Amino acid sequence: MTNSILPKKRVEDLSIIENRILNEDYFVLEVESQHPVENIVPGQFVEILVNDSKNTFLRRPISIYDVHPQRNTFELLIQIVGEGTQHLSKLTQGQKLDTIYPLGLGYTLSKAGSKVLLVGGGVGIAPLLYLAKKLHQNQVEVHILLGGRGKGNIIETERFSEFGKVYVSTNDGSVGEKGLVTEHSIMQNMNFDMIYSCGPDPMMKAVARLAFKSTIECEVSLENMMACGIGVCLCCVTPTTKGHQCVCTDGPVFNTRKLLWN
Amino acid sequence: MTNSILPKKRVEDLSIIENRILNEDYFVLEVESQHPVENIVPGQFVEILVNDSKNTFLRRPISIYDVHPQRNTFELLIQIVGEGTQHLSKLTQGQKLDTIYPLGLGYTLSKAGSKVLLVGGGVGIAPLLYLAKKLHQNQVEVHILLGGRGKGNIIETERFSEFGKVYVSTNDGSVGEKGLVTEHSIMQNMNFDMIYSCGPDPMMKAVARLAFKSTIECEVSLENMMACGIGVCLCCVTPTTKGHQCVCTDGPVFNTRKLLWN
Amino acid sequence: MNLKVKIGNLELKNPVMTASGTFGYGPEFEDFIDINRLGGILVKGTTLNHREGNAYPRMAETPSGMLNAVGLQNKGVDVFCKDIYPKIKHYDTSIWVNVNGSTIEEYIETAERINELEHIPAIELNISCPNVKEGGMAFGVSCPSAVAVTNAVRKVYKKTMVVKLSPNVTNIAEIAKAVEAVGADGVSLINTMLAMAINAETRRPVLSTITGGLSGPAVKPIALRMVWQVAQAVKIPVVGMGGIMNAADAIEFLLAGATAVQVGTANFIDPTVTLKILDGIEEYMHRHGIKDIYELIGGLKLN
Amino acid sequence: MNLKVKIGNLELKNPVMTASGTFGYGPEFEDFIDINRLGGILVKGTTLNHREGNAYPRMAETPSGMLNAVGLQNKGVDVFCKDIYPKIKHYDTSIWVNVNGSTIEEYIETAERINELEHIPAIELNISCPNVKEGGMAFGVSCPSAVAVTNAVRKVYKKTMVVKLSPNVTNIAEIAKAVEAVGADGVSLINTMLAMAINAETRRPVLSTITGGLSGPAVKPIALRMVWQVAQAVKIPVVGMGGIMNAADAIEFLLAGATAVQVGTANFIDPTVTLKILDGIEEYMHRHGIKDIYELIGGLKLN
Ligand SMILES: Cc1cc2nc3c(=O)[nH]c(=O)nc-3n(C[C@H](O)[C@H](O)[C@H](O)COP(=O)(O)OP(=O)(O)OC[C@H]3O[C@@H](n4cnc5c(N)ncnc54)[C@H](O)[C@@H]3O)c2cc1C
Ligand SMILES: Cc1cc2nc3c(=O)[nH]c(=O)nc-3n(C[C@H](O)[C@H](O)[C@H](O)COP(=O)(O)OP(=O)(O)OC[C@H]3O[C@@H](n4cnc5c(N)ncnc54)[C@H](O)[C@@H]3O)c2cc1C
Ligand SMILES: Cc1cc2nc3c(=O)[nH]c(=O)nc-3n(C[C@H](O)[C@H](O)[C@H](O)COP(=O)(O)O)c2cc1C
Ligand SMILES: Cc1cc2nc3c(=O)[nH]c(=O)nc-3n(C[C@H](O)[C@H](O)[C@H](O)COP(=O)(O)O)c2cc1C
Ligand code: FES
Ligand code: FES
Repeated sequence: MTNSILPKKRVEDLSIIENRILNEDYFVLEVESQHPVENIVPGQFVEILVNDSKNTFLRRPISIYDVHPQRNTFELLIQIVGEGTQHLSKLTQGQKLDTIYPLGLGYTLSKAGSKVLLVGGGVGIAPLLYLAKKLHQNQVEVHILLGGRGKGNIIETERFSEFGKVYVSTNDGSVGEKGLVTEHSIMQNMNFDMIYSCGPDPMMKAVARLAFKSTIECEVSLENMMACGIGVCLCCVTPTTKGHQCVCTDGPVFNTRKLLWN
Repeated sequence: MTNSILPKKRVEDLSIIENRILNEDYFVLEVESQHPVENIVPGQFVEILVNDSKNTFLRRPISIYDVHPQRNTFELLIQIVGEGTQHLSKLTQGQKLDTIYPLGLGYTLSKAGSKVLLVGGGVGIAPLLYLAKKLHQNQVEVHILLGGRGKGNIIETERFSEFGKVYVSTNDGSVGEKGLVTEHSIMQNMNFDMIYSCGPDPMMKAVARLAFKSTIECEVSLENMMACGIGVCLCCVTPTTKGHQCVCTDGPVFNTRKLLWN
Repeated sequence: MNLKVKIGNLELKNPVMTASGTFGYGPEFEDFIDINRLGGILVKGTTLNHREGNAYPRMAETPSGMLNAVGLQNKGVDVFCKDIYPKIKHYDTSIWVNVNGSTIEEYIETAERINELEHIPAIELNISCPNVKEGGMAFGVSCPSAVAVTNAVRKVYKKTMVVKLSPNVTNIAEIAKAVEAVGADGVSLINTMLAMAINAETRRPVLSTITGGLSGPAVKPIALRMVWQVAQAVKIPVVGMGGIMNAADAIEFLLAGATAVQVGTANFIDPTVTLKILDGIEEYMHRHGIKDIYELIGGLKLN
Repeated sequence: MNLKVKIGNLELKNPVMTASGTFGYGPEFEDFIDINRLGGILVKGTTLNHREGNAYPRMAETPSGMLNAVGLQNKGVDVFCKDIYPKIKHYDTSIWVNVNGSTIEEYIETAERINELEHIPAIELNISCPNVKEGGMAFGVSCPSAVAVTNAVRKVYKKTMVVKLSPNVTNIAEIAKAVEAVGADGVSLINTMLAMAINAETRRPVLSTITGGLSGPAVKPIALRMVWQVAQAVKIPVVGMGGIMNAADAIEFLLAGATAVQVGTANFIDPTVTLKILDGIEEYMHRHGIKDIYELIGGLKLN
């Protein structure tokens, strides 16, 4: 969504600095770049080639989780769901990650002094950490609601709490409030200037509905099946008020007003 | 060639006990089986599935290099020539090797008291070590001629010398006699009861011609492109006096009288 | 849980069969699996007379697949009846012979001999082999010739007759309908796709025959489309194959409309794969609460 | 070392082009490569009117390949001429437009507009898109309809015209000869193969359109065979494509008889791949002492 000049895209063999295993489902890869990473915008993503894996032909899109300009690295938070992510989970320090980055348009950063809510579901929290960090740096008051099925899906809350107040909700109530994110008490009093969200489609749609009712701007990051990630295959489209747009280059972040969600 | 009752074929995830790197081109994998290996016949081979490799779809045939019934392991001597063997070279102790074995008909073991010559070229020495061991156990007088392009291709001579007298020849003369194996001095006085060979086709053909001239029986192990290794795809055929025969099940060892060579 | 399927008058104990030319005659797999658990086996392509097949090299590995140019090497139908049949007739599974010919007369004569074998309940009429100079695929790429062979063999072959179709055509459904009209009890598809491999370094074709037949997972999406098209077009059962490597693949073919599936190239990668596929289908049915395999057959959901 | 090749009246600086629908309009790759080094680029399939394309999902990953069902999404030829052409006309490479239509009239009108663009020296007449309901592949699977479109467009389009053929046919060489006879300056092949993917768990087709087009290395052996067959059959240049991932693949197509090659799906895996292929061809020629690319074109050695 952002209109700032975006950093140049490149294909690079990034060095893996660390593979931090969070639990059996999630891990965080920190990778080092040979080029400046500070201009990466929250909400942008990378496309990773999974080497040494028989059944992954296309690259895998993964959000940029956090950026560390001082050591010129960035992090990726990944959930193991299939052969590609399974292979990535086994990578170790010193190995290379064949990556195209940074891709897509990121979130619009709110102005200093505003108060915003970030709503993440499952691994959809990934693009929100760097967003929270940037907003916090910009003097924005950040509230973060992290949702998941159960305890095992609520991860990295300490990282988020560096940049704002963290709320948790789980479907089974094993941690935080019980229920859907939209049922969380923080959602009952919608005095935010902006809502940012990323997670499963039904969750984002419910959040967008609530935001719409309260006439709050809402930006969501979509996940679509991508072949190229650079806007040329036209596979990753989503219907918008301007017709089919590519999630990889016109998004992944969209203002929900633009999406044909009721 | 042997008519003894062959061990049952099986698919098994063998455990890698050791990956011994000989030099940049060759390595030896020692693998442990859950089943008795002592009935494996010299000249038999295995078919290996190369996991985690994008461009190897079919299994790779590899000869059985040596067998250790005491610790129920066997060894494979492998030359790195392409993606499959490259991947295998990176395996380490404790990893698994998805293997179909033992396959094919092996060499005919000569009678005690006879005098035989084994001629191996390049990685073709692989099936000859276990053959030399078995012959030596059978009180056969074993002479072994190992040939290669240069010093780097002459490997494992000490292993062979446990079971017989070793001679070496290289094309560039960097070690042993200079020239082709058929030009080696031992080949000038052909007083053997049997010749066994494995190596590049032109080498085996030259050896077979010399053997034929001296009316010595000669068995060679052929290498053909294989899809199945178990005699069902009919891809690996070689023309014989009995028509097309499968290298994987009618061989890989053939008496050269049966082959339509010269 | 019902796994039984019917093709013509024939009942298979389950829909998992082996594909011709990839399973030998069966005994080659006795070390690996209990053959009697299979729904059926297709023996190697058989011709009237002994055939030496094509010259070596006959094989090339390709991305997620392989080319072959075997060219129907076999000892001829008489040797099959005399030497091979006695060794396999006791199998408690459905043994089909894949029948081939260079001329219609050869097809007829071969089918007549097979008709006499008590424990062979069906033939697969192969009008789609891309690796022989005469006959083979030539019969399978036009309706008139496909009809001619099918019609002629139908007159002499009294048991279940399935016609194996070529994927190297513009409209496979049309050919399926044509052979259905002249008495095929079923159609099986796909045979291999005509293809080619070149060695850039030597600047030569990899196969002695220049072109060969492509099989394996690479062709699966094409095979699945063809099975879907044919299943829409005909009333007789469809036997689906092409790149099936696991239970999920097999279920995809069933959903597209196949009554049974054949597993080919996968046998080379894992000689136990057929039973893993059978177990996987059962596990899937269990997990999804499916009582009868016929709930899966043609069960693709469209909105 | 000569890398220049001729197609019609047109000279390409080298035989490495990009395939339509996989390279956008060019600017998308400016971050990654120097576009001016390419032999040519094919812009996205263009139609007379704006097209929204098919509904999402439009893509499925398959073994060594992918399915797409984009359905010629584009803004129409007028937007191309007005908004896109000015941004790319300065490229120092040969820019071809891939022309599509639902009717012959639409093909004609689109080609007429493109004919007026000074810096577009050629069109690729796409009679082989499998992903549109009307027109598209329907034109490319029979000789009469292929001839009708080619003939009609030939009358209005004066520059180099290459016809893009469908692989979903029984005899591709026949169709190539037919379009050659009515004035095509070249043929390009293959477009994607009609195929299908099913999600066994949901029991639904993966694509919104049920079937889609298969591309990538999976189809390479089929594409290579077709290029070989067509190159034997016609005198006009053949542009080869289908699964080219590296220089060795490209050289195989040249040896089979292609005068130029197009790189498609590989651009998704590695946006710099086209220049790696170009460098690889040069390195190969150097290593083999080949002075002129024409020594490779059709240079397959048969005994
Ligand atoms: C812009 C974008 C950003 C993403 N960011 C992250 C992230 O930060 N962390 C993370 O863990 N995941 C992220 N994803 C999802 C991630 O791309 C998929 O989980 C991954 O590609 C699955 O690969 P695989 O080989 O493990 O699974 P596969 O075996 O390919 O698929 C397993 C399951 O995941 C589904 N799937 C596959 N690819 C996608 C896709 N592109 N989008 C949605 N579902 C898919 C399949 O339908 C299947 O059900 C993102 C996706 C997009 C489009
Ligand atoms: C019965 C038998 C026993 C063998 N024993 C051994 C052994 O003990 N040690 C060993 O190192 N190698 C052995 N080989 C050869 C070995 O199978 C090949 O080197 C291996 O398959 C190459 O795999 P790759 O993926 O590394 O190379 P690829 O990338 O597949 O091929 C690289 C090169 O090797 C050639 N090649 C590939 N497969 C074969 C094959 N089956 N036969 C001949 N050439 C081939 C290719 O044409 C190509 O030029 C044996 C082959 C056979 C048939
Ligand atoms: C080595 C080989 C030999 C084959 N021989 C025959 C044959 O004799 N008769 C026949 O109808 N099909 C033959 N086929 C085709 C297979 O039966 C099957 O149709 C094809 O391989 C597609 O299935 P798959 O991808 O599972 O292998 C052969 C295939 C291979 C790979
Ligand atoms: C996503 C996608 C979109 C495509 N769009 C077009 C198109 O608009 N016009 C066309 O002629 N071919 C189109 N094609 C086909 C390619 O140009 C090419 O013919 C085919 O993909 C085979 O080459 P490849 O295997 O290198 O991709 C498209 C292919 C893909 C994968
Ligand atoms: S993934 Fe190719 S256009 Fe978005
Ligand atoms: S490799 Fe299949 S028969 Fe020998």
